[in-house]
Amino acid sequence: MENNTNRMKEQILRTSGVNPLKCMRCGKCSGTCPAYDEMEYHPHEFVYMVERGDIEPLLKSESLYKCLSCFACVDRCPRDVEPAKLVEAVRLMVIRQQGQNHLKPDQIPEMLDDELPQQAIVSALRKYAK
Amino acid sequence: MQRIGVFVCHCGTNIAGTVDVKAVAEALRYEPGVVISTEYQYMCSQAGQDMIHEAIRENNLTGIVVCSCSPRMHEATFRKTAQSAGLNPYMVEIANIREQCSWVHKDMEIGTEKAIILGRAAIAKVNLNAPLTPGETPVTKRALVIGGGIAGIQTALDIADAGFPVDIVETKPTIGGKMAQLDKTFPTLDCAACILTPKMVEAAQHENIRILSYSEVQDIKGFVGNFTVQIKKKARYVKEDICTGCGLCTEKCPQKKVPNEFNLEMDNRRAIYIPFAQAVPKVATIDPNYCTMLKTGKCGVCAKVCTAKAIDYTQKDEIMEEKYGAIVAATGFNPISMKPFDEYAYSQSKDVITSLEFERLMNAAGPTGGKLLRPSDGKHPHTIVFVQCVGSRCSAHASKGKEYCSKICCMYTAKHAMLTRDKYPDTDVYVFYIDVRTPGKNFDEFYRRAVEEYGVHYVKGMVGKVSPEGDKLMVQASDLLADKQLHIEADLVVLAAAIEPDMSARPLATMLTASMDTNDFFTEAHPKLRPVESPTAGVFLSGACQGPKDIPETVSQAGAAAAKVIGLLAKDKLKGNPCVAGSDEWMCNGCSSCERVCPYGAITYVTKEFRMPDRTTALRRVAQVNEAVCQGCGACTVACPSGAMDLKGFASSQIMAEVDAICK
Amino acid sequence: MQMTEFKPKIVAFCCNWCSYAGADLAGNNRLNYPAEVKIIRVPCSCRVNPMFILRAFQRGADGVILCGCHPGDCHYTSGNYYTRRRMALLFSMLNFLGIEKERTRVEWVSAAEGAKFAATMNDFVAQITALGENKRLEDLRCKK
Amino acid sequence: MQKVTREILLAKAAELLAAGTVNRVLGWKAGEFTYDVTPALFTTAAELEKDFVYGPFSGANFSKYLVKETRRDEGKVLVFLKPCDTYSFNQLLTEHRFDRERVYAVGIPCDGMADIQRIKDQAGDGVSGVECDGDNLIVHTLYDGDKTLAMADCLAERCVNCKSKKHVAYDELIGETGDVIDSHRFDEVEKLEKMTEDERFAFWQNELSRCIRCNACRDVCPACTCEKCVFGNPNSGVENKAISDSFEEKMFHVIRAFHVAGRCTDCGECSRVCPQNIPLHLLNRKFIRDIDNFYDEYQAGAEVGQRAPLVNYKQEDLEPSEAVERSGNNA
Repeated sequence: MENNTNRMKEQILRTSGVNPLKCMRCGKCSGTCPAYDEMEYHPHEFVYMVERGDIEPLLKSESLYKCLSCFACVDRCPRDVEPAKLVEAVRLMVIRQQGQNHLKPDQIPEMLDDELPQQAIVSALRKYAK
Repeated sequence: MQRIGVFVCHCGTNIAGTVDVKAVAEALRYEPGVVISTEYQYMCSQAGQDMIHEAIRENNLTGIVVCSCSPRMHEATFRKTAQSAGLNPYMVEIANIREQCSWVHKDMEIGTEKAIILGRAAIAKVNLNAPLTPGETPVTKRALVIGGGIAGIQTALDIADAGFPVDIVETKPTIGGKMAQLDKTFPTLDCAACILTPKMVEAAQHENIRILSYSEVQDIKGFVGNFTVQIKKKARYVKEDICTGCGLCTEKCPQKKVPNEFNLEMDNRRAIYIPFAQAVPKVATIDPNYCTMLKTGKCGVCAKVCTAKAIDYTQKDEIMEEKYGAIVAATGFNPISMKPFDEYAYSQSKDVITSLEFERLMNAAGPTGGKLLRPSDGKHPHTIVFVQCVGSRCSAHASKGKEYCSKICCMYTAKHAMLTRDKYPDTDVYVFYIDVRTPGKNFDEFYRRAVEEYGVHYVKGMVGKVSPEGDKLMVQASDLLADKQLHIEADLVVLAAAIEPDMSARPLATMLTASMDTNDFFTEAHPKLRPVESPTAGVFLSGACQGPKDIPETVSQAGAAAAKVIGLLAKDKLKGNPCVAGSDEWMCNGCSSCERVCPYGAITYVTKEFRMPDRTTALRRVAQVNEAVCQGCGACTVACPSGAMDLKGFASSQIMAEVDAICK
Repeated sequence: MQMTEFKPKIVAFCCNWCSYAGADLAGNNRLNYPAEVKIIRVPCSCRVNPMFILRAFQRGADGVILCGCHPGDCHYTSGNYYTRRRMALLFSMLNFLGIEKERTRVEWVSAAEGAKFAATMNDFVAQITALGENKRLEDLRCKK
Repeated sequence: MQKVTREILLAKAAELLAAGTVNRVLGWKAGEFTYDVTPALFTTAAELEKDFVYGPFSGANFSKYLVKETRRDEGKVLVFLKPCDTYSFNQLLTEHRFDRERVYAVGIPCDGMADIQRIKDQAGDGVSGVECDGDNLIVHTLYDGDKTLAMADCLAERCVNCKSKKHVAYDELIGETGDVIDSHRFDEVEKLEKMTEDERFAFWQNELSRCIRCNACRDVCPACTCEKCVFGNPNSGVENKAISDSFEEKMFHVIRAFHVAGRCTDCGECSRVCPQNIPLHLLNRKFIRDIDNFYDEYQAGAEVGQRAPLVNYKQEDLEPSEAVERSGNNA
């Protein structure tokens, strides 16, 4: 079990290229995040939880899909930690564990609604249509 | 032939553990020139030194070799011992058998063998040593302080009080620096002007201090005790000695639209101006970029109204050359530019300000007369958000900001928050912090008072975004302890901008050949033991040019720098390093190769008459070394093709003797 | 038959301000390196005359290494820049005469790089040991 | 192009002596054989008329003589300088080795000088005289009668690979000055570089082992003007006046080449005078080529006051560890 957690952490760190130890826990990422209220785990918590190896709850959390990948946290982080890349890496891990069940591009139009921000569509394509 | 004594140290077991010291002493006894060879537990102890002392006396030794720890450790000790026994201190050589032998080798046999070889090399060198006497250079008993802020003023006052003349060079029209712009000072909340301006006046009136305001250092030559400095006195178009500082011209000048840098451009001044009421020297200065008379030749109002006839439009920059024995860098700091921090809307809204701008808004002499009013509409702000660490503590890889903690922001932000709540209890004050760092006497108590007595809302978290909406500023921030994102409608946002060394510091460091770190702070000679000295002899550091500092620290460092300067200036002569280059005139070609590689300009040429081997006389150009300037690097000795140039203490013959001994 | 193990003679010139202090630091940290290395202290790497290096080879050295402050950090501001040019040209010339280029080396070692000093010396000694005895720049009269 | 002849030079020397511009002349004088021409000092027109020679063997570079000559007397000395000599002349001025005010330099064009060894190789032994006839040399031999050789086949190596026909210093010019030549002078160096370490070692072992330490290379070299040479100085620690070990051949030649590195103008005098025909100029050319490769292209003596590459540096200079590779030496 311990090994599995470590392995997942390693994989996330490797795919994201992020070093969570650089974080000084200022919370600017969460202060900056436009999707903060939608999220169960906020950007700074993502960083902290990955650092601690607390990956399981993140994998199960809806927060993964609330992140817009707007990269505001990456841009503003004073320590160059890049939280959004971590979120992305956790997301990728989920997708990989799911196998080949992701959306096809032609499934997307019917799911769209007018309220949906443009940016979300673009990042959704990036997220789901690999 | 030398009479050499060899002294092998056990250093407890540090050496004796891996090196058979008795065998070393025995082996070295039969080296050429050696008359006595012995070992002892601790050569550097009093008993050990006494032993060396006695041995020198009894055996009429002309040189000694101590096989012990690194010469960087105890060379000075053993030189003193030798001197006390009447031996020239430069007849001592150290064989480093600890750091470079016993500590890096494990095998006794190998260690012993190497120790013997190292000892042999040192003996070979001593055989060729010659007594050396350090040259002496006189000290110019006068100091230059570069920068007229609190650091420079305090250093100058302390040096002047000790009886040495001091010049302060300040690039602005007045001394006072950043402290003159502050309102109150933490943690006692006394007014900055009330404690600073008396010092400025004291400096101005001190018989040993000369203030060169509106001046810049242009060039520095020379070395410790003997610097020659070129100072440019910029034309202020006002005769400094005649102007009474009445200020009439500054009221009558028709050019009213000059951004006032003293108030951080939050209001305007005239083209002729005195930065602030307590300026020292209290003399008007014409800003040539805005003066209509200087630009177009038409106006002359100030000259007309000046009863003292102090205005002189024809003034030119003046270069003066002065000599000093010591130089103190006190160039201070500036807040970094907030322009790259777009998320805080600094460039979009006038109501997002830096802490220094906030100081001016709170200051009775500031643009609002001390009333806290918003720069945009002059209204009283009801909700104020302070953001700490803006641009401080950033990653080296981040696109903006500084890596270090600016140190002073936590305290001044607490001060601002407290003062705001004190003056305007109806204001809501939020402080967003990453950590509150308050190590300092009465500092944490001060911060706690802000929270507990003044009701400042301290929020652990960071502001992510500030967006102007109507006349409000929408602040979006995290509250990490509540695990919430906050949205605050603020009237004013104050950014605690990181501080950086003044721009003038790097060119100054180049002129001084002083070293700097990657952030352009001056490097100290030793971070713990020599914190106010630069590695360049005769150059001292005072205040924030060495690193971020608050006022109490700056003042104590200023005093420390002054003490070091006084210690230097109190000497009549400086003893130099006797291991300097020397040229054999008979062999010198006068080719200038040595001169070209000398980093100190220590080599000059004279043309002298020589009686040549063929009995003719000839005029020859030959090199001469200024021993006071030479630092003994030896670059010239290799550049010299004829071998005329050699280095005392590290002569070619000595080094080759060591090579031979090692390779034997 | 057992051959006696080849023990190279290595002369290391170290500048007083950086590399000699770096060697001291290696000692302080008890970082081992071969005893074949013998250090000669010079004020600055620019004090090292090519003649000293040839002299060492003449007297039987198998390798000569010169250590100084990193370029830009010279205590005398520019000494090691001259060293760099002199040694670049000298080493190229020695190699032009057919002397093995591995026998000479320049390393920049700061006062803080005790570990680098020890590692450099370990590496250099290994390199010279592999190369074998200096035959091409020897003076037979100086051999025992 | 005007051909320089003995008569033209004699006339010029006589004119300058008569006018009092100079009071002595550095020139060439015949030795025992026609091909062994030696430098000499002349003070009168009569002396000149008697002994002055100029021909295919007047190759000596007089620049170095000026160091001692300008110290001797108040008056000016006349010196004839071929293009390659003018580089040495400038280099010595850069190093403050003589007083320019005491020299009157006349630049003379040069089509190259002959190498007696090459003549002997073609004409056989017993060469008793050589005469110039247009583009040919008439070689008198003791055993074989006269032979005619093309001058082009008898040129000294340094003239075959002449780097410049341009005079970089003179007070007066006879004829016209030429241009800097894009020569092939580094070909031989390159060939050596391409050899293996072992081959190079064998090559130099063979060459340098012939050295008899006559010091002619040093004594003729216009860069070797030291008041006292380190090899002749008992206090230098490297004194050696005769070679007794193969090491010392290398020591002497490496140090000598190093001492003149960046100062050597590649005049080729060292190889010209070597009685053992050791190609010493290749050592100097190697340094020149490395300097050009490692740093900026540099021609010593091109201008007075240049900063020589070894008393100069750039922060981005190459590391000694990269030197061998960059120099083109094969490992």
